[in-house]
Amino acid sequence: MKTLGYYPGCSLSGGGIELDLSVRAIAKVAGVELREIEDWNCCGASAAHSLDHSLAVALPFRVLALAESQGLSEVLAPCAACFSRLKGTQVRLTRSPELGQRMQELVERPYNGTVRILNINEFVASLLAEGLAGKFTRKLGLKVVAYYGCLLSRGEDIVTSDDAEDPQGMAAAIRVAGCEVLPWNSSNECCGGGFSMSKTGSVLDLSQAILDEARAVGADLVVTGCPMCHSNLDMRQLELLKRRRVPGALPILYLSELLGLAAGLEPGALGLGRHFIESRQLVRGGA
Amino acid sequence: MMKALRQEAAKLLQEKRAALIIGFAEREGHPALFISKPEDCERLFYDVSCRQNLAAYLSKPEVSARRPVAIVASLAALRSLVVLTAESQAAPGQVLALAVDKDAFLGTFDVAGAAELLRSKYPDLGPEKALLERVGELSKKSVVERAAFWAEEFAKCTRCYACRAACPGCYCARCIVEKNAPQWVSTAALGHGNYSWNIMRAFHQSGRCTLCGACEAACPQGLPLMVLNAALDREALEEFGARPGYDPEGKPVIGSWSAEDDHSYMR
Amino acid sequence: MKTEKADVPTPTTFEPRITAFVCNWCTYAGADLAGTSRLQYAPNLRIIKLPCTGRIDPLFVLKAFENGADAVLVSGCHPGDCHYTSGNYHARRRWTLFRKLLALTGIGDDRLFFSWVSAAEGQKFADLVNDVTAKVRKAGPFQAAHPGRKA
Amino acid sequence: MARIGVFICHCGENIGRTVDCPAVSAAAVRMPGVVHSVDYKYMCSDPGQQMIKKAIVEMKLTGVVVAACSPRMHERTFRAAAAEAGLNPFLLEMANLREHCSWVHADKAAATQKAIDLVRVMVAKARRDRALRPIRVPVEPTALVVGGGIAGIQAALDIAAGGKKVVLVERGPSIGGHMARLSETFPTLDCSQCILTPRMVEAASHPNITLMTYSEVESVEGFVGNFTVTVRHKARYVDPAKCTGCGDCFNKCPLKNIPNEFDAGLGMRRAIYVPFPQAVPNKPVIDAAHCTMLQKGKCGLCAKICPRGAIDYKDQDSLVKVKVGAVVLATGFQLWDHAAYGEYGGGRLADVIDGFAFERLASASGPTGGLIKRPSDGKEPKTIVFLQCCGSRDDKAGKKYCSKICCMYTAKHAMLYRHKVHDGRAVVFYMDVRAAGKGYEEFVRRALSDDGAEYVRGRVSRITRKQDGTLVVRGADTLAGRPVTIEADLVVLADAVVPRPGSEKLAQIFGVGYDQDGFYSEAHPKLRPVETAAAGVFLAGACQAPKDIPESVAQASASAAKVLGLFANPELEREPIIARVNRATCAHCRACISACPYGAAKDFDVLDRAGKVLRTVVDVNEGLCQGCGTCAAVCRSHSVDLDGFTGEQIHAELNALL
Repeated sequence: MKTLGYYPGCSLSGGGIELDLSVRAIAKVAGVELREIEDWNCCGASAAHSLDHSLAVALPFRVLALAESQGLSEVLAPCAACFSRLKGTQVRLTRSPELGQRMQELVERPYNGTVRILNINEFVASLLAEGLAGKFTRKLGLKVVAYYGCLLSRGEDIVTSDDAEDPQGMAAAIRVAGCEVLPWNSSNECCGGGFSMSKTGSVLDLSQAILDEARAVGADLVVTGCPMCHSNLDMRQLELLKRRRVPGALPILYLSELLGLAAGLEPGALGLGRHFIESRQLVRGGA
Repeated sequence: MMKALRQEAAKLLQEKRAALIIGFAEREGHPALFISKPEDCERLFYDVSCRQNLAAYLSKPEVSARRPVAIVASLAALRSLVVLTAESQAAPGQVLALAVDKDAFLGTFDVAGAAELLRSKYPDLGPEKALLERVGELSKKSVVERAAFWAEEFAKCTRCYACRAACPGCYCARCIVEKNAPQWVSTAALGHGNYSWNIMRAFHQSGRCTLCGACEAACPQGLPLMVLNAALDREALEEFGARPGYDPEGKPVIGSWSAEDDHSYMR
Repeated sequence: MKTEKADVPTPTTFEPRITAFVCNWCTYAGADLAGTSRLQYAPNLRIIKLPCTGRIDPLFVLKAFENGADAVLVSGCHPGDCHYTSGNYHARRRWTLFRKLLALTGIGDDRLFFSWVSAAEGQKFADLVNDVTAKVRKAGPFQAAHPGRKA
Repeated sequence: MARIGVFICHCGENIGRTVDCPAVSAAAVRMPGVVHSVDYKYMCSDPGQQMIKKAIVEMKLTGVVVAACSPRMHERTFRAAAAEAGLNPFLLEMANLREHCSWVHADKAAATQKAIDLVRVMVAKARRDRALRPIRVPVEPTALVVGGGIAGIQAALDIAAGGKKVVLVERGPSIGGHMARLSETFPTLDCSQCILTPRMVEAASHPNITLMTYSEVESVEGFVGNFTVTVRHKARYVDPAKCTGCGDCFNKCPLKNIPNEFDAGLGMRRAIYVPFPQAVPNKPVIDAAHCTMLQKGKCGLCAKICPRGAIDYKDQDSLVKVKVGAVVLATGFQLWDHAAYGEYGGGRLADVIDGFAFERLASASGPTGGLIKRPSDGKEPKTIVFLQCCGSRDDKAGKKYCSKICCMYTAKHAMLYRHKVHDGRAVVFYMDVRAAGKGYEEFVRRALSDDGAEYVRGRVSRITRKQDGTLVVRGADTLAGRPVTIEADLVVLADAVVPRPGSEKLAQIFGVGYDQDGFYSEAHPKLRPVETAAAGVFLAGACQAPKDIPESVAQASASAAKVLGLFANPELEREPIIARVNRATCAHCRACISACPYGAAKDFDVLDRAGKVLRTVVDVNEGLCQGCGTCAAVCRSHSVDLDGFTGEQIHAELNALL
């Protein structure tokens, strides 16, 4: 049985708990063990790097050092922001050996840079390679737009498995899940990200544009991998509905949820009942 | 075994398939024996203590004048025969091998037959384990320690060139060490000349050496020459897939190339 | 100039002597380009120009060490770029074996350097010379006791 | 006894500033064999050369070392001077005190010491120089031109006009190249085909030119003056000798929907086709990959229709050897594939096209008859965005270099569009406008002022397609400092100019260098711009670097002049740097024969007077040997030596560094 290190981060125990539930569920279906890093700490997103550069690197450095000392050669960070912080730290360390020295002194732990960090798309791809598709039982037949946002498509040397300008990392998995991937223009447009609280108006504008485009191409739902994107498209959609800026509700699912559905799991077990926009009707008998 | 060897040799002479047989004598040190009469074949001897590589005689003018010639050939000497053929030093059809392996007589082979025998029955001849261990031990030492080791070893060299004389690969009409305009290798039996000589002797055999051990056996000072030969043999095998002495039409390792050759050490 | 404290040994700075065998078409021209670009590099290298790296006999390298070089650099055209189409490929094969032999007998890769420098790589040449010089400076003088050294 | 003269050049201050030239001179005169040493401001000047010549005569010098710039700069100059003074030119050596010393070192003491060492090395070499006689080889006065675009055609015509034979090899079924695809040409807007087709016809009918279309160079042997080139004639399946070019076959071929490469895929062709109506030769070929007869053995319609029985489905590739003395490479360019830019649709948006596609839309003989219609729905675009530097000047996803021609053809495109669609809007995004050429700046100005092209300085960040097919072009106007969004019907990307696929392989076949982008390297960027490092191989056109038509034609004519210069003498002089075998010591191990890249080392039988073979050794063919010296280095007994770089000389040079 393959074992992966698991870094849930704060989001997956809070607002993004559906991501945690569904990731664990599909890992189980694929027969992959997720071993949570013991004593993990905050990755520093989204605030640390705007306050203190040392802290912004030290926090992920400690996580990676723990993973290494616990014998985890691969670590899954399902939250796109966590992934970006962890992998970004890894990239910085390879670019500057002195930085590693400094961090080691600061954190009082060694880290030799041996941990490979996976984002949700890379994780799903590895599950497919392990034969996950063979375990799919439910025909979904949905029209899907894949929404990557920024953290799953961009970052020099961070997202190495995909094209920053034309990301495709979810497409294969969605197709294997029996869904059609619709071409659209907003796959890596900005959702407003961390301005959800401070500039809600801008976030509403940006999220609306994405939802409009998804609807225009005829999508049944939007699939994403990022808790921040999810919250902006899902939670803020309520506001858009209330102000009648969008004509109807459009479900927003995590990629792992979609695959969980394809694997025949119960929507509730995957966390579908916890979204602001109802999505359980996507599968027959789900609602 | 000895009986079969002697009978076969006598037959070759009787049938005029060979005008000269080169084998080993029984007496102390097992020197080479040159036989042209069938009745003398009774004097032929072979066991594993016969360390000379008789292929070395093939390029000597005294021998090539008396072709066709047959040699008593160990597996390494068979490989040498193939190498010499590839390097146009043994006229095909003029040289036969009375092949022996430890205590078995394998029969008479021409070059093509010898190559076929090697390829089918002995496809991966290489340095013995003990020899590779010697290479391995030396490789583990630091560069400075290795320099010191060889400084001590090469210091013993008296430049008698017995190693050269024993080697079938050393058939140059004029050895580089005897070229004096310019004199690249100092002939004085001193440090740097000894270093250059021993390094170049080994290097000139790279990709050609059949690991017969005749050079080391011939060295009166007991220099560990086979350590150098074995290290180069393994390197040529790993890097270029080179197995000298299996293909009578093979290209020389030094003197051919492949676009895929490693150059990770080049910047 | 005489110093008053003559009894205190002054640390003599070690200036490495590096002999370079380069081909005429690529590395020599690359060194020319470093010159026309006015790139500054360490003055420790002496070039012996040959038509091609294929011309370099390992004896040349041994002689350079024998004559007091602290390091030897061999440099020619990149694979595929040889003016003579394959001289550098022949050279590459030769060096693969020869460097192994030298390493085994006490001349390691802190003394013997190989590179491809094209006619367009003036910067690479300058960087290379600086880097090799720094490495040899760090490695120190090639030990006089080495068997390959003229006593 | 050697009598060496050493001449140290200050090169103005270039050497003198960092090297103490008088000190070098003083050191040189004490070197073994040196009888004369002098330093001077400019050795290459006339008085400098006179100084050398005078010393050679008066001091009875047997060798000369000029310590100055790189031998690549002035070795010929000084050797010629030595020859004029009666000294064999190969007895003169140069020490490189400028490029290898004064220009790269600042410390005067260290630089001077190095300069002395460099002089000592060259003195040691010069003492062992031997007089060499140039090797004379006959020249085959026929040229090979590879590539039948405008550069190749021009080179072939010029060489033919000079009275020499030319073999013109073209990969495609017709000559004409990219120029035949263009609508009108900048900066005069004259019709491209009108000026090109007469040249094509002339090339085909010229008695000195042999045309080989649908052919590729397979391999090359030999050397300058004496190349043997193997050309692969690809199977045409149509016998050109029988074919009259009537066109019945390609009018009847049932396969109508094969995208025509000539029309950038916008028009269709048949499986048997001529790429365009003015093709030369105007004889069809069968595209074997599409032809049903060749793929499945069914159909055969063209053979039935052909009145001359010219169709031969059993035709096969054939190899032809041609003997030539010189080669002109004119393999041209193609456009970079913008599919690498995901932000511009990753190549999936039908209405985002490249410059050639627009040329075909604008061409009167193109698939739309010269009407501007967008590929997706045939609608006439009312707004076109032109985007310059697409893939150029981008070292991340594209190419580092400027593609040079795009500024001009984009201005031309904008003008052509506005001439055809008067109410249309032409918006050009640019980084800079590089219009350095005769009449070029004026041309761009005309596009702006007379034809109303809107120029926006900035990059486009994203091109997306709305559901109704409109393209949304988002970018930045960096002069106004604000983002811009333009809704367009068609986007034309000025894709980077890149070499043709296979150009690197061809370069390796001919021994020509190429840069990291695959463009062929000239022998000297300024002084030998049409020659290559391979003697007798010249360059013309965009295979060397992005070029427009007048530049390509100029270079083609220049290479033709070089070829005719080479052919002016029946014999060629070559540097006598060749290998020699000492037959007395050669053991005939044949390692050198295996190693020689030119097949110059061969078996040689030493015969007695009766003609009986005494021994077999190795001999080197002077004509084939190029002087790399690989044979000398693989010879274990040093029975092979290389003139000009003898073992004795290298030994002496190394001892000079002791």
